[in-house]
Amino acid sequence: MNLFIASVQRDLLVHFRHPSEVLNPLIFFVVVISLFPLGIGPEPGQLKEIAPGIVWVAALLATLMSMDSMFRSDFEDGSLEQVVLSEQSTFIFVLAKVASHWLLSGLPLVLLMPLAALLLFLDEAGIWALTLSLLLVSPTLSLLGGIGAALTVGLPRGGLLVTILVMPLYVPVLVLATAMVQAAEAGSETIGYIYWLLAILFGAVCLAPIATAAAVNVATDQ
Amino acid sequence: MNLFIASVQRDLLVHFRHPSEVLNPLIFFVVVISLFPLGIGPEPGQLKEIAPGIVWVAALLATLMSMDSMFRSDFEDGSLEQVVLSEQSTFIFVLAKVASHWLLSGLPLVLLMPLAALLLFLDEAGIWALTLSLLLVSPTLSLLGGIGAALTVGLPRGGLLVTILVMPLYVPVLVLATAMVQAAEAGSETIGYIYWLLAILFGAVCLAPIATAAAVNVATDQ
Amino acid sequence: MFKWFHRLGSPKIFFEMSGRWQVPLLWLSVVMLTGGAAWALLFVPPDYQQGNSVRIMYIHVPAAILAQSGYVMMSGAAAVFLIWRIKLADVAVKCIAPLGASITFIALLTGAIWGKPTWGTWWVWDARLTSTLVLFFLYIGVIALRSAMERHAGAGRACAILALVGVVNLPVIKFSVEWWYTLHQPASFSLTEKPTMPVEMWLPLLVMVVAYYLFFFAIWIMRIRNEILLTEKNTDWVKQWLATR
Amino acid sequence: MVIQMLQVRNARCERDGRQLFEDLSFSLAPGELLQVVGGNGSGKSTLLRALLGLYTDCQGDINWSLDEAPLYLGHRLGIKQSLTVIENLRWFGVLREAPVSQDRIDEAVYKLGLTGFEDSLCAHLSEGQRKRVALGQFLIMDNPCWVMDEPFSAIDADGLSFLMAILQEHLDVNGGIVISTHQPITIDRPINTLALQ
Amino acid sequence: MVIQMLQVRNARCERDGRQLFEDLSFSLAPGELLQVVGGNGSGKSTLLRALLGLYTDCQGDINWSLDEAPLYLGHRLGIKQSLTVIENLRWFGVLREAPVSQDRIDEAVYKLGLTGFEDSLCAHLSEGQRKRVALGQFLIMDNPCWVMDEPFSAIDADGLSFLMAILQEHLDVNGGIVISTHQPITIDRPINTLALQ
Ligand code: HEM
Ligand SMILES: Nc1ncnc2c1ncn2[C@@H]1O[C@H](COP(=O)(O)OP(=O)(O)OP(=O)(O)O)[C@@H](O)[C@H]1O
Ligand SMILES: Nc1ncnc2c1ncn2[C@@H]1O[C@H](COP(=O)(O)OP(=O)(O)OP(=O)(O)O)[C@@H](O)[C@H]1O
Ligand SMILES: [Mg+2]
Ligand SMILES: [Mg+2]
Repeated sequence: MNLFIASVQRDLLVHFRHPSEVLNPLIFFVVVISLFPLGIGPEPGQLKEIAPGIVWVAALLATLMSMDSMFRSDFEDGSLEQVVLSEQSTFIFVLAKVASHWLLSGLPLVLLMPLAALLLFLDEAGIWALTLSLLLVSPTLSLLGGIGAALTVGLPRGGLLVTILVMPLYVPVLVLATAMVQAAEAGSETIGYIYWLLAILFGAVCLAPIATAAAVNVATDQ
Repeated sequence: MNLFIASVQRDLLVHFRHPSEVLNPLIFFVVVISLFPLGIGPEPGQLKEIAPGIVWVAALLATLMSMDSMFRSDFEDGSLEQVVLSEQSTFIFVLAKVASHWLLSGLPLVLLMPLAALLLFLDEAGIWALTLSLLLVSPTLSLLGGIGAALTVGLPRGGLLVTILVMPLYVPVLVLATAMVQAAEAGSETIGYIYWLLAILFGAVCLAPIATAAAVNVATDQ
Repeated sequence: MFKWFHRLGSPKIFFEMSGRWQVPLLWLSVVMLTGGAAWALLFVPPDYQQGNSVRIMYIHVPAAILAQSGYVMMSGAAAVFLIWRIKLADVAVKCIAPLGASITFIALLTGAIWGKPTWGTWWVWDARLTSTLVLFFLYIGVIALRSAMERHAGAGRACAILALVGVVNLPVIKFSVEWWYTLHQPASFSLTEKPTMPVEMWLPLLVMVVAYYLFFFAIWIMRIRNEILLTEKNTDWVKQWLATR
Repeated sequence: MVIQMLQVRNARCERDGRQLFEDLSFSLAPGELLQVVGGNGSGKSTLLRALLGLYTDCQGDINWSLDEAPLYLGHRLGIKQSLTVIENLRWFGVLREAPVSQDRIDEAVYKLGLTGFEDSLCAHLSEGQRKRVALGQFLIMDNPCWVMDEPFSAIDADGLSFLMAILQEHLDVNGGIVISTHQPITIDRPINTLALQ
Repeated sequence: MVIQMLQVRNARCERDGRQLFEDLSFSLAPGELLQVVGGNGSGKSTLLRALLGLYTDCQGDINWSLDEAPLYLGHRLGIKQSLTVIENLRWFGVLREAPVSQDRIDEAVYKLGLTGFEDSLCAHLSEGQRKRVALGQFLIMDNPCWVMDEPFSAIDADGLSFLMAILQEHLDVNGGIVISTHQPITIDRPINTLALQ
């Protein structure tokens, strides 16, 4: 537990050394979102229809872009092998890494979501459903992404590979989340979706770090 | 000139050592494209309408994802400072780097484009315009992206920052390219756009490497 | 001429000279701002079409104009820094970027507020709006790069390069976006043509534009002076100057 | 009979089709220093990592009998560039669940010759200073066994004699050391050497 | 009067608010070796980089009079992990526009003790072997001036005596060398030392 707290603290410290790093995922998110109208054409009606999709994809990409760095710097400077050596639970360490990743790239997106949705002309029900779904889903994204990040940490350029490995894992969550938003926009019940997303989150918390810890052990074996 | 050829050869060699690296941008591209129908909903009519935008954004993101690594490994292992020291033109070296980046991540996308467009129910005129526009634009994307990559190469995690720096530079090309595709789909003349894109490409070839070379010099100064 | 230029490039001389200008500049701009605002709010007749919402113009238009010339000034300073390596020019770039971003943000915000009553929506993906948004991103890029490179010796040069690249790109953006816009949007609310305004609307606007510029310069100079004090805090002249306070 | 800290029997390792070592048997008792010597590429680092379980592609029996895992300094130093000297030292303590007092850290910083750099980011240190930070882990914790892979490289002459002194001290309190180095070790103690190749 | 390869006047450098060196004036003539000595963090690497123009935040006059830029070995070795030994050596040749024959490369590989590793990726070499590859640039090219930042670290005893021999050889053909190291240099020639701090 000590390790968990200290590790999250350490990651936050490293990030807040460059305060811009904290804002970067947000700016990235806004920039990507404003890119879509440029690519698709500026008609408000059309934009509104596909807005949940756009916002989702942008959030996903922001998460993925920062995913590769979850273990990379620790691997390259040798911190990761020190952790493996220390006989402390790698599970806890991995969980801490995921937690700080979420704090630094998931949570800010959740907070920014309402603004982003406004830019794309979404209405109120949609905005709340979107924000709630992102809140439920983003920890899962970090947890699953961690597996990919740990698997590719020893490779020279992991970025794209992480995406490829992790994307199939993201599909069910993405499908559920957009279905939930569409249900909310149509005015129907969303509680079922919420339970499902919570169940997936719970499963991911219990299982994903096991896989990630195993991958970390493989990465340092060289 | 010798440096140009040798440098491109070297980059290709490094990449083909891990053949998966060559496929990664392609797989990423396909994964992102197939993600949209999941996020947006699968109605063919709607998809077809926004298809050029989606394909464009996916191509852009694939380019951006690989952008950060353009100079990073050379910086970290000290190759970059050897280049700066060598009294050979950094301009040529930078141009070679951009060229190999394009060969490895731009060109494959151009070749894959027709397939991707089919996936999204685009019609023939659209497909050709899309492929042509990507062919004209992707070198510009690599050239402009190089500036961002060189500016951020000394920083611990460049990925997101590169996107933020480079995206505003991408706007004109993106706008022109999608306008061109829409013009082609509407059956109108596209030659004006082609000239424009060529002119921008030409300007970028002449100017962007100057900025990139200057940024490389800044990065190695430490 | 060049000698004078170099002299002004010395932080100490700039600090002394700007010390004399700073206060009058600030006062003049504040007086003009309040005067212009009072004129615009109280005395200008409401527009026959837009009613009172037209008064936002007196905040919006000067901000929009200044947003663009701010970027030009920033890249001018960046060029001076890259070519002559005058440290003060770097300080100027550093100090103007957040100012420029703020004024651009004001232009975006007031535009959006104005858009609601006149166009019925906060935002459209129109040519001018889009290019202003991109301008905002360009400023943000310079700020983000600066703060990411905080402790790097090369931060100044890197930001200068980026600022210059941005200024080359700016006209291209305007042009392309305008073209794109004219292809897709009906020209119902074109901003490109200058409205034929009566003099009593036009004159206060001029006052406001000048006031904005003066205020902008005043703040810019103040920020530069602060920065100089921080970076030169170990020099004798700063210690002397502080002692006289 | 002394209880050995480490007992290795018939270790054998092959890498990239080249035999690095074979039939290697040795042991480490408390108070002993084992120096692994050999030319570049003879397999010293590989052996040390194999001992620690950081490289598992070796055959043979490796048995530790320790309460606390050994401390390790490898070619990758394990310090973070964007943390300060103090923060890095604290992190070593957290990893080993060792309660490290501020006094002990201050003392270590002083001994390492890093006074004045306590709050410098490690990215802003020189090569040798960074190495010194990594060596700090041996000063702030009391684990009985040390595994050191070329601890002397990049260290200046003063640092060298200081390092010899702390090696000696550690042996004096019955610690065990496995070390690989290209430079001679000048301590007042018998040195076991294990030559590779 | 000899024409100096390098002439430095009143070099001064400050980093992070600390004065590293001041009023440094020296020169390097053909056939001379200048050894920069000083403790960890005294500014040796900074000085060498400043000489080469890789660090520009120093004051003072630095004048080279050379036809070919000096060769440099720094803390960052400048070799690519995913290229083989031979490919890396060739790349050094390309960078310096030096026509390097296959024979010369083979000879260098042999001298460096890397026979059998010609086609190994540098990622699969040991620390010392990688350093040897980087040292290879001095064997395959004839640039008159060498700037070496701690070339001996990670190198074994055999490698050390070989390095001394090539330093000597280079001086014999009127080359100039600026070198920083913590280990003594044992050559048959007068050594100029420049002590920092
Ligand atoms: C977020 C929304 C908006 C943005 C980003 C924006 C941006 C701009 C820009 C960049 C300019 C050009 C300044 C120059 O001449 O250099 C401008 C001028 C102007 N804007 Fe806006 N604008 C917005 C909304 C509006 C709205 C809603 C109106 C009123 C219907 C409006 C009316 C004007 C007028 C009258 C001018 C002066 C035109 C001229 O003198 O050339 N703007 N705006
Ligand atoms: N990137 C940097 N940013 C800020 N300060 C630095 C940086 N690199 C080094 N320094 C500072 O400059 C000083 C000199 O560093 P330098 O690397 O030149 O030392 P050195 O003599 O080569 O030491 P060593 O023997 O350890 O290699 C150090 O005190 C260090 O704190
Ligand atoms: N990651 C790797 N993959 C494949 N082979 C490797 C790898 N690392 C090292 N080797 C091979 O294993 C051998 C031993 O390497 P090791 O690093 O153990 O040598 P060392 O004795 O520590 O050398 P040095 O004195 O240079 O540090 C080398 O010949 C090298 O080619
Ligand atoms: Mg080794
Ligand atoms: Mg050094």
